[in-house]
Amino acid sequence: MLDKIGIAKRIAQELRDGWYVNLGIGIPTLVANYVPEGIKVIFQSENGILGMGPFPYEGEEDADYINAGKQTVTILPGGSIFDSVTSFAMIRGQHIQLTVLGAMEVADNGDIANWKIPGKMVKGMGGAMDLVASADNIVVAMMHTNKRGDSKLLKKCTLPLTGVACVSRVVTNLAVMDICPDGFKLLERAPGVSVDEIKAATEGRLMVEGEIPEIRI
Amino acid sequence: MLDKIGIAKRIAQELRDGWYVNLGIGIPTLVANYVPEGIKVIFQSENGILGMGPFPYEGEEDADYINAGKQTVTILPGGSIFDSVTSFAMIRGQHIQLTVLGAMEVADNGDIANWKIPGKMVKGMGGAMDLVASADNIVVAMMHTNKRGDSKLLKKCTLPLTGVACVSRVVTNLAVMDICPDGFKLLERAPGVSVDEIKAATEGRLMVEGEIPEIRI
Amino acid sequence: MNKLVANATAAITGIEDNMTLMLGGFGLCGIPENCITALVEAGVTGLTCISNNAGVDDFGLGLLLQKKQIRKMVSSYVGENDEFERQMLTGELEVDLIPQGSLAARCYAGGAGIPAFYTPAGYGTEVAAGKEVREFNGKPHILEEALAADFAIVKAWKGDRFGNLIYNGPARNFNPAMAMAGKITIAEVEEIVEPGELDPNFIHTPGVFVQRIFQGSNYEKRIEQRTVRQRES
Amino acid sequence: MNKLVANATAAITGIEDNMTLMLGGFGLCGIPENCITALVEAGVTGLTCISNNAGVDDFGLGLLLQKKQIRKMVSSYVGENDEFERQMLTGELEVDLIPQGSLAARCYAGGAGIPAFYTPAGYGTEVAAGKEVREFNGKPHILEEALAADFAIVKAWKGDRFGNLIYNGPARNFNPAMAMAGKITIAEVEEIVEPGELDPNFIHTPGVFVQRIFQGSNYEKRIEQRTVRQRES
Repeated sequence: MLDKIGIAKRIAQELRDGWYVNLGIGIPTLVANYVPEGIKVIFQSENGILGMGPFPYEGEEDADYINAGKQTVTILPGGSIFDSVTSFAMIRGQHIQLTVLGAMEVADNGDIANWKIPGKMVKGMGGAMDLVASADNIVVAMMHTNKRGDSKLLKKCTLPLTGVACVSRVVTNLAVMDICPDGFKLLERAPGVSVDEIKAATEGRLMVEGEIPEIRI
Repeated sequence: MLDKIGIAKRIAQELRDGWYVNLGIGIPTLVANYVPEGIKVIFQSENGILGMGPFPYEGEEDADYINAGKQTVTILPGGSIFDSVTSFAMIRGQHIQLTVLGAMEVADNGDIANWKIPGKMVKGMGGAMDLVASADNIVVAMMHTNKRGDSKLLKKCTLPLTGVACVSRVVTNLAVMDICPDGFKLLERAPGVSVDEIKAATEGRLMVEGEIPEIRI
Repeated sequence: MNKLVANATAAITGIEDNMTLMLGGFGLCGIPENCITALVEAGVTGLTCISNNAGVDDFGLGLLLQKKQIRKMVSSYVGENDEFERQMLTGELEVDLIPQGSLAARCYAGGAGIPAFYTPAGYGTEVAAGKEVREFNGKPHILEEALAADFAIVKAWKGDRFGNLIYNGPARNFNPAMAMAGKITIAEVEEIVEPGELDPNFIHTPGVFVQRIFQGSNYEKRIEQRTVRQRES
Repeated sequence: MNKLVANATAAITGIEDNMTLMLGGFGLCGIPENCITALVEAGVTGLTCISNNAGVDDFGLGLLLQKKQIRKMVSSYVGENDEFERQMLTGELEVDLIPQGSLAARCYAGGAGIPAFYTPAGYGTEVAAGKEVREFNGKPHILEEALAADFAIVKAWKGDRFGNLIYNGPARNFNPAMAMAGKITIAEVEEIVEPGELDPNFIHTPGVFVQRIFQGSNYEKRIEQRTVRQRES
């Protein structure tokens, strides 16, 4: 079974040299810490940054330099700043090669729900709907089940949708799966996790073909 | 009767302090030479300039600094440069208070034709269609008749239109007229020109009410 | 041509009850602090505020919420604010949530004379309710309309009396688009400079979009999430 | 991450017959001189060129017209070019004339993932033929669709190997919008600088939009209308 850092490390293996990448809040943010050696990726923050760098050194925080999670950040050499319109032009125009975000639910057709729970305070979708509606390559980082053990990988989302048929790949604490016409296709299983355990934790259609290798991180 | 410079001088009287103004090619360009004392206007050039200044001194021409007429120009202090998208956002978004342009024909409902003569080489509309479709305040500078003496102020344009019901005011060698629901409304006549002469030179509906003063320039 | 006014109080002249305002900023970054304070003092109510976020309880738009001056918020994300939550749950406050990119593009469209455009964002979600759906290149899009505001209030780094503005870092965010969209646009800046001091080639908001400008004071520039790293020693 | 290529010949690799290109520039100002020369040398034909203008007889896109490499021009204004006129009148050359603001906005839309938008420009004229008309705020608008290109070729002042660009003066014009819209965007610049030399806060085209960049040479930068004033002495 993977922990959050394990999920982030596995997703970091998706990165390719030269890619522009948007990381959502939560587990996705951790992916930036595990960029493989020899690869250079540029992180976009949708409030208007390309080339987002690490947090500033203590005492060097600048209130004008925050990321989409409102954390103080730095800009790397070769980075650039732009306004919100241009930022979402990049996103909508499919200039970002990889988008990583969290989810409350993913359906086996690629639908995603990650912004609203009926009856609870709704904080808003932020940039998530723009990201999922446009990105070519969306990897979701999430726990396979909720605290009660119910599957979050469903036949059909029960929560209000963020986007329709848009997710490419899901990386959970139990498995790596692609979204295919026939549902979730199991690609890898977390260390120590059996295919049967993954089947039991997946409510949506799950395709298992041949030997399923363990995730290596 | 006014000459081209007279037309430009009369149109310059339309300027108000603080206005942003777009001047077309030809007579309109001359308006910049006759800005009234004590008034400051900012000239926009749709290729991406606010605060367009005079021509450069000889030897200081810069190929990167041209106006929409492709003439070498300068930028005044407080001016700014922007791209074509932003330039037409200004125009379409009605941030420009006055647009002055030439015309081949104007109809008494405010239609304008100034870009195409069937059978002749068509050079294109450039920015004229954007300007006339959006500007609140369009003043046309033109000759009242063509070389054969035919009126260019018509009931209906005969040439392909540039824009529909958009002209506010027309200043010709003979007269100043507003476009009103009932047609051209005569406001002023050129020095030495009689109302009858203006009537004879105007094919479109012309409203004449009361005494018509002479243009003072 | 002098758009310079003395201060925030002078700048907000004409903002009346029940008007629609756009306010720049992302979280607490790049918000017009001085004008928000002046609006609290002026006591205008029934405002519709178009702003990506709604501040926190005791800063930013939260100050207007505390005084119940806001009737409706148009935003993409409104967390981090207990008073906001309370007013929303009691129905005192109306909230229109819009995807962030659509919010930015709709403000820009309002300023750019584009009354409506198609975007894929929100298709198939409740955001699309009541909106036209049309396919382009085999992909469904929804029609979004431009947003308009009686006043837009933006915060910039430097500006001149012609209204030219530059912003610092990601404090730029929604400010340039909103500056374009206000019937009247007010800019508060950290520093007023002489015309010509800003390089014409590197101006973020050309002065044509700005009607009033003033040098603000006492900027708190509060940080929501102070994240730092330790120096390797 | 290195988008730097050796020269124009390397940069235009993959441009084939019958492709659609966007080329930045207004008149002869801000045009990608080096790439145009390389396209002449490469001899590709059947091109559709989206460019505000079509150059003059012996410079700019006129060089491609002379060699009959262009099948179709998509422009707002195409005067100042006898060979152009000749090919158009004989029907060798197809011409699609678009209002300048719509041309710019359609390129931008192509880069920004906006498949279509409404604009008042061209309503009631032949430009509106076959296009949907819809009223917004009591005013008729026409629906214009985004433009796309296999390659966009832009000319900038300075750039770095990440593809970040700045332009000089009004030589900016159509270049930023077209840079966004190319499936592959090639930037030729007068000077390549190191990443970090361009201030991140004042970059006109962020590198994400650019796939190839090189330092051009022997810029002629021809002036179409040399207008000057005399010094008062």
